[in-house]
Amino acid sequence: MVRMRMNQAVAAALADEMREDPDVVVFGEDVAVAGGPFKTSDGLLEEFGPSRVRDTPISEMGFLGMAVGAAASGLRPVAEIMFIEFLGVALDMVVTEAGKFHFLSRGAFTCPMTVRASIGAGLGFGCQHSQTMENWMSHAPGLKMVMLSGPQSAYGLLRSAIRDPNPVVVLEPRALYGGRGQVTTGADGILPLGEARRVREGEAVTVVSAGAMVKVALAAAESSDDWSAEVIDLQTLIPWDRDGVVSAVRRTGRLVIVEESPYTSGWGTEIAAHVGARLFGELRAPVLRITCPDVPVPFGRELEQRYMPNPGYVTDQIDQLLATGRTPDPWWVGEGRRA
Amino acid sequence: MVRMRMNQAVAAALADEMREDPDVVVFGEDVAVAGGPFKTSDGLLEEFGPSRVRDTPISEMGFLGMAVGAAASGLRPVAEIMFIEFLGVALDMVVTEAGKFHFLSRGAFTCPMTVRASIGAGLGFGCQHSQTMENWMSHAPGLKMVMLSGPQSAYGLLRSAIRDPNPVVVLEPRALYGGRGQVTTGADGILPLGEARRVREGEAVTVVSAGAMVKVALAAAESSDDWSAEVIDLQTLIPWDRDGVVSAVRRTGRLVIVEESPYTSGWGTEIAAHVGARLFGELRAPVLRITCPDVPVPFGRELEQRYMPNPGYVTDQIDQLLATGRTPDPWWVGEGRRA
Amino acid sequence: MGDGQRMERRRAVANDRVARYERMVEIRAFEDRVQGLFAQGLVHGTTHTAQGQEAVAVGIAAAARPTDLVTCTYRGHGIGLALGMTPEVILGEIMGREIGCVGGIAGSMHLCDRELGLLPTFAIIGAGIPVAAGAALTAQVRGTDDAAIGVFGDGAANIGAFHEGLNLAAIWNLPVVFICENNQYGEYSRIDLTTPIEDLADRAASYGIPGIIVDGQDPDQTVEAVGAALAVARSGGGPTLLEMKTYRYAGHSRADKAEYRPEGEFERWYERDPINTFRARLESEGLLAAGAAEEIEQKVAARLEAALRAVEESPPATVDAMFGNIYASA
Amino acid sequence: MGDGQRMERRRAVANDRVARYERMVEIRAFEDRVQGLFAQGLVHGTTHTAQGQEAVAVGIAAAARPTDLVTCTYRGHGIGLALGMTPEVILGEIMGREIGCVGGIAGSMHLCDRELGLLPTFAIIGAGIPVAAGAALTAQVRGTDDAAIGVFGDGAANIGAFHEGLNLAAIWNLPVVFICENNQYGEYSRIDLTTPIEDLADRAASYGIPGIIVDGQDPDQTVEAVGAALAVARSGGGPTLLEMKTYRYAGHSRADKAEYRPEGEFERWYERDPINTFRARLESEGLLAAGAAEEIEQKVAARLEAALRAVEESPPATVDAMFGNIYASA
Ligand SMILES: Cc1ncc(C[n+]2csc(CCOP(=O)(O)OP(=O)(O)O)c2C)c(N)n1
Ligand SMILES: Cc1ncc(C[n+]2csc(CCOP(=O)(O)OP(=O)(O)O)c2C)c(N)n1
Ligand SMILES: [Mg+2]
Ligand SMILES: [Mg+2]
Repeated sequence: MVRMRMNQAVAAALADEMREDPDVVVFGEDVAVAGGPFKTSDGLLEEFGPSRVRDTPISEMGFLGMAVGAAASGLRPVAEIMFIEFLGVALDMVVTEAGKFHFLSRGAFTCPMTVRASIGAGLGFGCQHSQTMENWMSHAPGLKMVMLSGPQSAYGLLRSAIRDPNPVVVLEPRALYGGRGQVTTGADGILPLGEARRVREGEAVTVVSAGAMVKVALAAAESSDDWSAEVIDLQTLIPWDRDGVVSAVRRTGRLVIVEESPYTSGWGTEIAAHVGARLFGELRAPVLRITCPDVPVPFGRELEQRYMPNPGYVTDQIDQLLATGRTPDPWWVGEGRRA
Repeated sequence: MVRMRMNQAVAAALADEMREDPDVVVFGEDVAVAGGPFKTSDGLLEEFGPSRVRDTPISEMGFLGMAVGAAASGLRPVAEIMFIEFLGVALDMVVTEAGKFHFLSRGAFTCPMTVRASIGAGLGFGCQHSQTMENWMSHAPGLKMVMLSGPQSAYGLLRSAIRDPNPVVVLEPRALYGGRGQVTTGADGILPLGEARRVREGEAVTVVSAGAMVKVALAAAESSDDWSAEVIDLQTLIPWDRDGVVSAVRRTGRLVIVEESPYTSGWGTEIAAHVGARLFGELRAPVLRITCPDVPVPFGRELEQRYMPNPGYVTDQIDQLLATGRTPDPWWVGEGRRA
Repeated sequence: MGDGQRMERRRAVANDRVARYERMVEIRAFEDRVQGLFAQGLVHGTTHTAQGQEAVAVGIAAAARPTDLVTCTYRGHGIGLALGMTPEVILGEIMGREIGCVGGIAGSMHLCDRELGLLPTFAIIGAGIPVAAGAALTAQVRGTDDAAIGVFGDGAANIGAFHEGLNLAAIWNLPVVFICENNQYGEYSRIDLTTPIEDLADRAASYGIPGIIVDGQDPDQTVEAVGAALAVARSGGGPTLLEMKTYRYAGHSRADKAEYRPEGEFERWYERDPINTFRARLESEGLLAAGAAEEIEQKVAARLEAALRAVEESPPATVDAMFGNIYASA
Repeated sequence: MGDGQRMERRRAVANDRVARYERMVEIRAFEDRVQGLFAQGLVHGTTHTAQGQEAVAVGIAAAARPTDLVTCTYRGHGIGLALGMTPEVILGEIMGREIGCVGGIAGSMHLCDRELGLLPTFAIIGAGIPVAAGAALTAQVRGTDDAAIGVFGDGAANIGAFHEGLNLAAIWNLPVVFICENNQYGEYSRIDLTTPIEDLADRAASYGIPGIIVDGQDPDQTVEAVGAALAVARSGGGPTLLEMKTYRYAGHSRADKAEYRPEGEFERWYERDPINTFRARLESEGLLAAGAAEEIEQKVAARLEAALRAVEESPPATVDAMFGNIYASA
């Protein structure tokens, strides 16, 4: 176990995969010489050299296209998208090309590429650099998608993503890069794709979260003496752990989702709809989605914090859910705005 | 009332808006001289001339960017994206630029652009030309999105979309372009955005559908003597008619969604999650989503038909829902595949 | 049809000019037949044929190795046949049958043959360009002397992926040859309506790489040009842009009768029909004897009819195929 | 601050070279101050300053009309000030206050001023390029003689939107001037690591439009070049690409100390510092008397401190602002 920041855990996972597999290459904007804008590839150029660690021009469509071609021909490219929004100029390569390459070759080609992208609010980057955008990739059979929630998760899931024979999008909450934690490296530290992880046991309610919200959900759960919450880190958003989540919710009878993204059509929507239908009649309360409001991410420290769910708010929402058996209004409705 | 095909209704709406407002301009690939690959702009070049009706090079990012700039500076551009998948090379302009322009100018600029895109399966175009991809745009505050379901809907919603001061994405099911219907043109034919439309009354269940599935839902509803279904054409997917749908479902106590897209994270997911929570305890059955399987759209007449919900399948699913009070498995689970 | 036959077909085109001629005749006949099948309503969906562009296809196939990966477009039947794919696997795909190269679940726009070096063909304009650069990256990182080839149309030279793909390949000095099949039209629009310059090869200057205009109607020249560019690529000289001037005889796709073409344009190009001129040259060089051309035509026609029968006997793609190959397993 | 003052500031730059000098001094001081505020931890988020590029900013502002719409990037403080925005509305935005030009909900990367012709600035590389072409389309369709200006960096010249935007503007002959601020770096990468050619102006040839290299350190030349290109655009002559060679004195953004720069590079550029050389010229022309430069500096400093106080007195952006202006109503 080594104590490290999440960005260091990302770099460690990249380095370990590169050591074990000479086909792993890393590229993106300023990932080589500068070690990455968020220092997630620090040291790689020095250790692995300029053939395997490359800075690209600003051309996301171009270098993700290269990742597709490189992956199909035998490499395991890991491409970095600095901010998830930049996928808006290159989404075709991920969803329409990489995600269908195996299908379109009747299985002859695979496309084992990894697309890492930083996501999320909290650092004051404004509305074009603070979103999560996971649903750009969530309706696209053939793709996998994971979201990191801390150093161990970063190390373990990223290694699995690189090893996976399919294209995997790795969403990395930017606000967590600087957070430290103990990390088991090596084979024991690898976390499988497709499995949710229970991070806290509890009876009254199952809280499913991902990314930066895992910490928030956990803090909320720990703050209440009135009820105990099981907290689950979903880890893999696509394909998500349906059976794991359903059986957890069946136990507690209540599902709360905590998401860092607008209410309408985030990743939690699918969990809510699926579990709601599958456990109809068994649920003791409606599924509660605790999300951000349907607005662009605001700039400014206070506003940005207000925008995102925080532990106090999550606790309060769960309190109300348990007390009334109904989904409480989100905070912004109290202020006269649309739910 | 005039009888016309849906593609003619699109062209009629464009022509009527262009007659009433000299700021409306139309551009896209082969929309001018050729009248559109699907003949949705036939006759416009002749009537309005080459300044207002233009063919573009193959450069979706470029011409959607031009639409943003033109809209912000006073025109009302209508840009055609031939197949929705092509937005994958230009999504930035819609979601990240147009959708936030008003917000980012503190209301000083508006961005009244319309993006028309053909969607959907049924014509044998294969897996990169047959999807619906509505969730690329469904998590993006500031955008509106509608889906056409026939000639009147095309005429009425498109006119509203062009008049709307916000960016509106209009999804046009390609398989419906050739279908005919009576159309009320002129002011009386305009349909408001944001309102769902009840296309059939019924008691046992509320079926919410959109686009090409409205016809399918209707045919299913009409085929059963055992139960009567209310059928709703959602029309506007973002922002959707929450109150209208919720009050309809409250009446029947059951909600079935019929969607032409993969199960995971389609537009209906949001309806299911939202209504499921809001009417918890009032619903008499779980919300049933009748969708396509989570696979790329297959080529080939039979496979492609199999892929999409059809009236017989919808009837059967509703039969089972009513008989058991539980969501039946989709057809592909019967064949040993993942739900 | 087994692998052996496909490789055999590839070798023939690589080694023998008469075989190239025969393949060009096959491509022409194949495309005509496909158009006929659509006209008869026997096929679902759409198709994009390449009559007139045969010399580009055989030029690529003759110069490249099977280990040189090729990306091409939805207008890919000709290149597929040239690379060695059999008429039945392509026709089978077009007609949605199990025998098709993708099992019939993908259709005319999506061909693929791993052994012959054909990546799944691209139905999104420009997408194949950076993907070809990516295949070249593999060769560069691994230190093999393979190269990659990215084929695209004149219309594609206006999309962002073209710009980004060529720039990346240039800055990394990748072993890739970009081939622009300038057939004068993007869908229904003549190139001069969408492109402000005359020669797309000139765009190479934006990336500091050679841009060469090639007579796309002459298979000797196309083989030569592709071969030379590949040699540069293999020896570390970096990418080249080849603009092959050619002409699309048919409309853009199934439904298009190409009525927008100016009068006489087709006729002018047909005077330099790649098959006719190559036949005359081979005859004058004594490589095709009197009557040999007719024999080739008959052989090709018979081969095609056999392929069509094989396809008709093949069952439609199955529901199982639709659920297969979504995710690869480790 | 009212509209009047902003227009007045714009007119000054348009008409008077000394006022241009003063504005350049203001931009430099403003950017230095902003960096200082960040260094003190008084501001949230990130920022991208433009010290060294002042001559480009005033060149644009002096040559353009307020009805000529301008698109520019996240590195926009200098252009905003040059166009006439006041220090307080920009600083207010940077610091998230109500007084900010977007009410403080957008931050440093997102400035906007409709009356002065500044569209919301773009934080996505390349996006502003086709958007500028779109603003030019409005002028063309309406038959006004307004033009549009699209400003972007050297790094942006490698992204698809550059290629598509210039091609579209060329084929439609739109009244737009594309200005590439070549400050030698995209983030931490020198241009030669990402761009295989020396002069980005050469890329204009791909679109058949003029590509002109301009000394971006000389405000007389930048005004002249932008003015000439705008005149061409207004009179139906179509788009021009101007490459302004300049240099970014600071790091890319808040956190960057620019340690990757080769030794002596900064010093070489600083010898031709746009403010110093312009001051010397104005002095030698007798337009700036002895001591005038110091007076200007003091005036600018006082103005800036007043702006900072106004910003500090302004409340933080409100929750209401976060919910306002999502959708426009008819
Ligand atoms: C991104 C994208 N935009 C538009 C299309 C629709 N489209 C298909 S083929 C075509 C014309 C392409 O012309 P060109 O590149 O010259 O190739 P050709 O068809 O002539 O071989 C267009 C516009 C597409 N497939 N992808
Ligand atoms: C599509 C996209 N990719 C990457 C970025 C991240 N990014 C922000 S600024 C920048 C460098 C831009 O360099 P240049 O165009 O030269 O402008 P400069 O910052 O020098 O003014 C990059 C890569 C972005 N904002 N958008
Ligand atoms: Mg063409
Ligand atoms: Mg720069």
